[in-house]
Amino acid sequence: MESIGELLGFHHPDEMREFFRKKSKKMTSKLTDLKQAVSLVKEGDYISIGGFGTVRIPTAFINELLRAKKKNLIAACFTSNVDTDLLAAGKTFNKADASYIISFEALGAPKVLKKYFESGSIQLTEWSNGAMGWRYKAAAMGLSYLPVRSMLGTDTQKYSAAKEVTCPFTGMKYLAVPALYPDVAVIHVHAADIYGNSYIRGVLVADVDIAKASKKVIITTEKIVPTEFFRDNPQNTTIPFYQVDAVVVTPYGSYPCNMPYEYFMDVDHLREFLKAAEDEKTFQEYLDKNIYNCNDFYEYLDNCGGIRRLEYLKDLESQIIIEGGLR
Amino acid sequence: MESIGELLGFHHPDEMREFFRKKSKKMTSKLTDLKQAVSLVKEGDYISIGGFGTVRIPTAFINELLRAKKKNLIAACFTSNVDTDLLAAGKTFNKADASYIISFEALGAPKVLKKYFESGSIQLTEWSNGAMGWRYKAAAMGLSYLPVRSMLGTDTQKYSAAKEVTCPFTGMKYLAVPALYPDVAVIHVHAADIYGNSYIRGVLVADVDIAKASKKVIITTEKIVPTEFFRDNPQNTTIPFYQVDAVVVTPYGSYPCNMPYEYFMDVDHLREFLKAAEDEKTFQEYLDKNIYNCNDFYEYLDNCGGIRRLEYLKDLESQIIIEGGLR
Amino acid sequence: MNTYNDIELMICVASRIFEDGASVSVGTGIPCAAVMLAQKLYAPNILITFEAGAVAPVLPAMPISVGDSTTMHKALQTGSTCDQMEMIQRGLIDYCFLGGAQIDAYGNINSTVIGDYKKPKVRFPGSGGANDFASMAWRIVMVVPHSIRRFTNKIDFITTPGYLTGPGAREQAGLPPNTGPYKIITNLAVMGFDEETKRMTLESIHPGVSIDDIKNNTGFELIIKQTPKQTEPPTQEELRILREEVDPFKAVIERKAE
Amino acid sequence: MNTYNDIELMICVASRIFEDGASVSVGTGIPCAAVMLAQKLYAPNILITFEAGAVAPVLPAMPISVGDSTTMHKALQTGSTCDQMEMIQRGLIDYCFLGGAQIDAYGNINSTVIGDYKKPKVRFPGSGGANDFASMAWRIVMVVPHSIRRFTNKIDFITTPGYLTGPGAREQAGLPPNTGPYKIITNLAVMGFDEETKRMTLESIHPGVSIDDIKNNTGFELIIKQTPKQTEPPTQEELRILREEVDPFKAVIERKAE
Repeated sequence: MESIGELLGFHHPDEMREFFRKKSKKMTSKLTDLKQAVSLVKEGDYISIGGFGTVRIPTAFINELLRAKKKNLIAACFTSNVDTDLLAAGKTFNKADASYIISFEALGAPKVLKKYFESGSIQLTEWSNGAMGWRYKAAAMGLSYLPVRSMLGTDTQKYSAAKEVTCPFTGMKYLAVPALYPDVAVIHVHAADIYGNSYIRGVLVADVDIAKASKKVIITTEKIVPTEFFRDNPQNTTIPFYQVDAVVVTPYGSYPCNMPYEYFMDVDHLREFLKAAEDEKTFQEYLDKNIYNCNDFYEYLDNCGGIRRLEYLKDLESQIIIEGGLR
Repeated sequence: MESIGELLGFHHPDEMREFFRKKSKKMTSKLTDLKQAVSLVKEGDYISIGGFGTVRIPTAFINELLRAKKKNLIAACFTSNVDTDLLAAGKTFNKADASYIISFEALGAPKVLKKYFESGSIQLTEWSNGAMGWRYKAAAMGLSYLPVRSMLGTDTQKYSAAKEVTCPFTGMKYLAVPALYPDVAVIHVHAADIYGNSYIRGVLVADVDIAKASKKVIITTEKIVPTEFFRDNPQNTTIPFYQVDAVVVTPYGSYPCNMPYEYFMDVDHLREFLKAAEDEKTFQEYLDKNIYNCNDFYEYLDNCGGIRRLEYLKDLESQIIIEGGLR
Repeated sequence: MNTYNDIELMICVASRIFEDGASVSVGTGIPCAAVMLAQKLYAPNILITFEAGAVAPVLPAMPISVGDSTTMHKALQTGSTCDQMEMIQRGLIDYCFLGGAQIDAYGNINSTVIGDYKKPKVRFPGSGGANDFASMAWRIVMVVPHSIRRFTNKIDFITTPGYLTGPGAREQAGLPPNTGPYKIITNLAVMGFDEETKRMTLESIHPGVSIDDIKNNTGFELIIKQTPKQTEPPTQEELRILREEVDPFKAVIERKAE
Repeated sequence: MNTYNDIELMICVASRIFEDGASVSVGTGIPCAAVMLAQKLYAPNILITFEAGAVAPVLPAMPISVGDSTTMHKALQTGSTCDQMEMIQRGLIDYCFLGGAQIDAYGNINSTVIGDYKKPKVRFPGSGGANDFASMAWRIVMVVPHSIRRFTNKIDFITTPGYLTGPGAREQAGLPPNTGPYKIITNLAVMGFDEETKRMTLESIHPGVSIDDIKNNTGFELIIKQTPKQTEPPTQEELRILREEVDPFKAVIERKAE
């Protein structure tokens, strides 16, 4: 089967080798603020967001990106709910690799954005979650493709940009998924040092590979820790400093999403988002109130109930992950 | 370039899928002793040993394997020093994949074993360390091969069993390294529970992939810990229970090698091994004294200075990894 | 006699298909409830995995996302999506659980678009992990409400492979052998697949449902080899554990089956 | 005038080639001593990696194995061999450091066998990580004693690629462009490679060594474009730090150069 989707985010490994050769491996401070970090995203860039669905999404960064009115990006819509939907709400991208879009999983789907995707104004290339994970992994390994056994025989294959290959040892047919080398990745983490060494607790999704694959890596972090946190236990280093370009401290930076071991998602607020997204007008009001008319992320947090609400979500998280049940 | 080495340890992924489908995923106790664990190794089996060089080698297991007079195995000689050399000393294998053999790195090489490898009585297929690591990784991913950019254009390629392939996206030439699915793997770990959940601290070498790739996995462990050690912090699970067939408690089970964070290698004893290996007679005496005439591993440890020596090696390890220098 | 709604019925029936020691890739909602119920009643050693990376958690509550903190509670691993997909590719996962907007007689699933791909009438989320699961897990189980709109002769987009065009088609496409759709559980019946033709067959009818009800809600010809069995209705114990222990907050069982 | 032995000379000269911020894959022995010396004197931001998995350690002593505990002291990562090899494959490693039993004019290295492969006169360890390093790192540095036995016109086995058969050969074999042998440091001289022919060239001669000494110890024709420079001898500071801080137990610097 020939695929007809546009190949996005692909580079020749030799071109990427030259890029990574020049990228500094010095351990220098990368501390900056959200505005500066957002300015690293350029017109036409392929952008990848870490996390999964409603979990560990760098919301603070994405809100700032919307305020900066970034346009014409190419997005990876991979296992994505809140990140994709916010990026779509800001009409920041017009092409995307899509493996999962629009829906907030068990909570429902924002109708306005569903309509936006149905309008044909975003050009999509289809993939499965596994294929997207493997595309990052191919890049992380320094390869141009990986052979996999998924997507074969389906329209998902047809509307992708994958190609069939044959195993030289067995004659088996494989699908070759092309490497995905994003221009910029944004990953929210539990802790980082000023050099970019970063710690993620809980599921990793594709973030280790995304950080290896991307030209620029922006880390938003719940807190800054000393480098000794990593040197005393190297297993804490989920992402090493030499891959990182910017470190931004964003406490509660994934709200209203779930930051595992820190705070649970704000289900009520996500439902408010979904309800607002039932029509264009209320959705625009939601966006104005929570993003465009806010000077920064703290204003949004205050809108949503401030410290009282955040402490409630922290308590909820304790109940789930420590006590193992809701009180 | 066509390669002329024999392809060892390869299976069709579909055959392995059927095998892994039938392997039990129940959380049942796998606790056993060295004799029982050694009996899992069958005539003609392809055997892989975890660790690296003189580091985290499951010596207690290998010594027992020698006492059991196992023969006609196929061995993975990958980044291997003490493990390969002990297996060779027992003449346990007659075919091997070789990426690094004989030498104890900075300490020298056992002459008798060098002669044994020069005699032509072991049939080798050549690889690089990277290629062997990727062969395990291919199997761990459920694939029959991985494309890589190493070994190309050399006699290492010629005497391997790799094949050249072309990237369907770029036209680049790659070397396809075939999956390596061992019949049995033996990995020494810092801690395990009775179900086989295992924790390795420090460098992982290829052990995570070896455990995924192998039909049977034997874990030897410094100690048993409760399952809560893993459930309270899933990042401690280096190897999960459903890959493991046997768990054997072998305190100091890597002596005279280095168990990171526990005890340093016994350089004097390794030098004694090298000195004994200068001729056949003294080497046979060394093997008789330390392996064949020992009833178990504790007798070997006693030969080497017992608890006093082990405490010295633990202190040495503290100096290196905690104090960061020798007193 | 017990009373129960369609969702409860589907969950209870689905919970019975797992042998003890089976491994399963789970999504949120009905699949998760069914697996939790199975673990408590029929398959205490069931190995639960989530595509965001969690393996073998002790689930304290129904997850909202397959990556949320509930999936990590007392888990034995919290790895990556590729780790999970490769576990499936290696052949370690017995069952996966899927939904979908359209299903055809070969068990092919559409969760991408209704209408033309480039300018669709309705856009759905797309594959997510479904295509991977259905390509590489041994057995595909679907749990979906039964309607003529959903059970259709020609689906608009094959997001996720069933038996594709019939016998041998999966193997020819390059998918691993001996895999494919296994059971479809709806609010009306349990369906399986015919060995020879790979088309959907009726296996058992839920209490109070007639064959005509099923035919009227199925847009293709369903193979009916003999008088189908009647589905064993939810037992009192299943319902009690489902309501009290699996979903005490009624997050799933009081949702409407769309 | 400072006195020093051949090993100290090679280490001091090798330590000078790294720019600050360079990344390097290191083996045990001389390479490690050179990199430790460089870090203390010339390149404080050098990024040190080991193929067993350790990245950026604060080395407390000379490692005996590239996987031993010294390589993990205050390291920032302790991962896998594939992690390290893929870091090199992605193009992140500037320098690798190799030895070898035989080297030819194109910098190809033999560390596998002398004589016939099937029944060799001498068997060496084989590639280890050397082939991977030399295939994919940007620059290959070799530090080896100089002898006519080692610097030979035709090596018995190409374990590890130099420029293979000359210009364009690496690219034709499929190796990444702009990679290859960079410097060879011996107890007699520093050699480089000619841009055009990819053959070994003489760059500088160590103090007290004549061109004839070098010719007599080299089994192929070395390109000598002009009167070669004299190597700057080890400085007092280099020797002091090497002896007192890098290798205080004389693990490397009092070994004989074989």
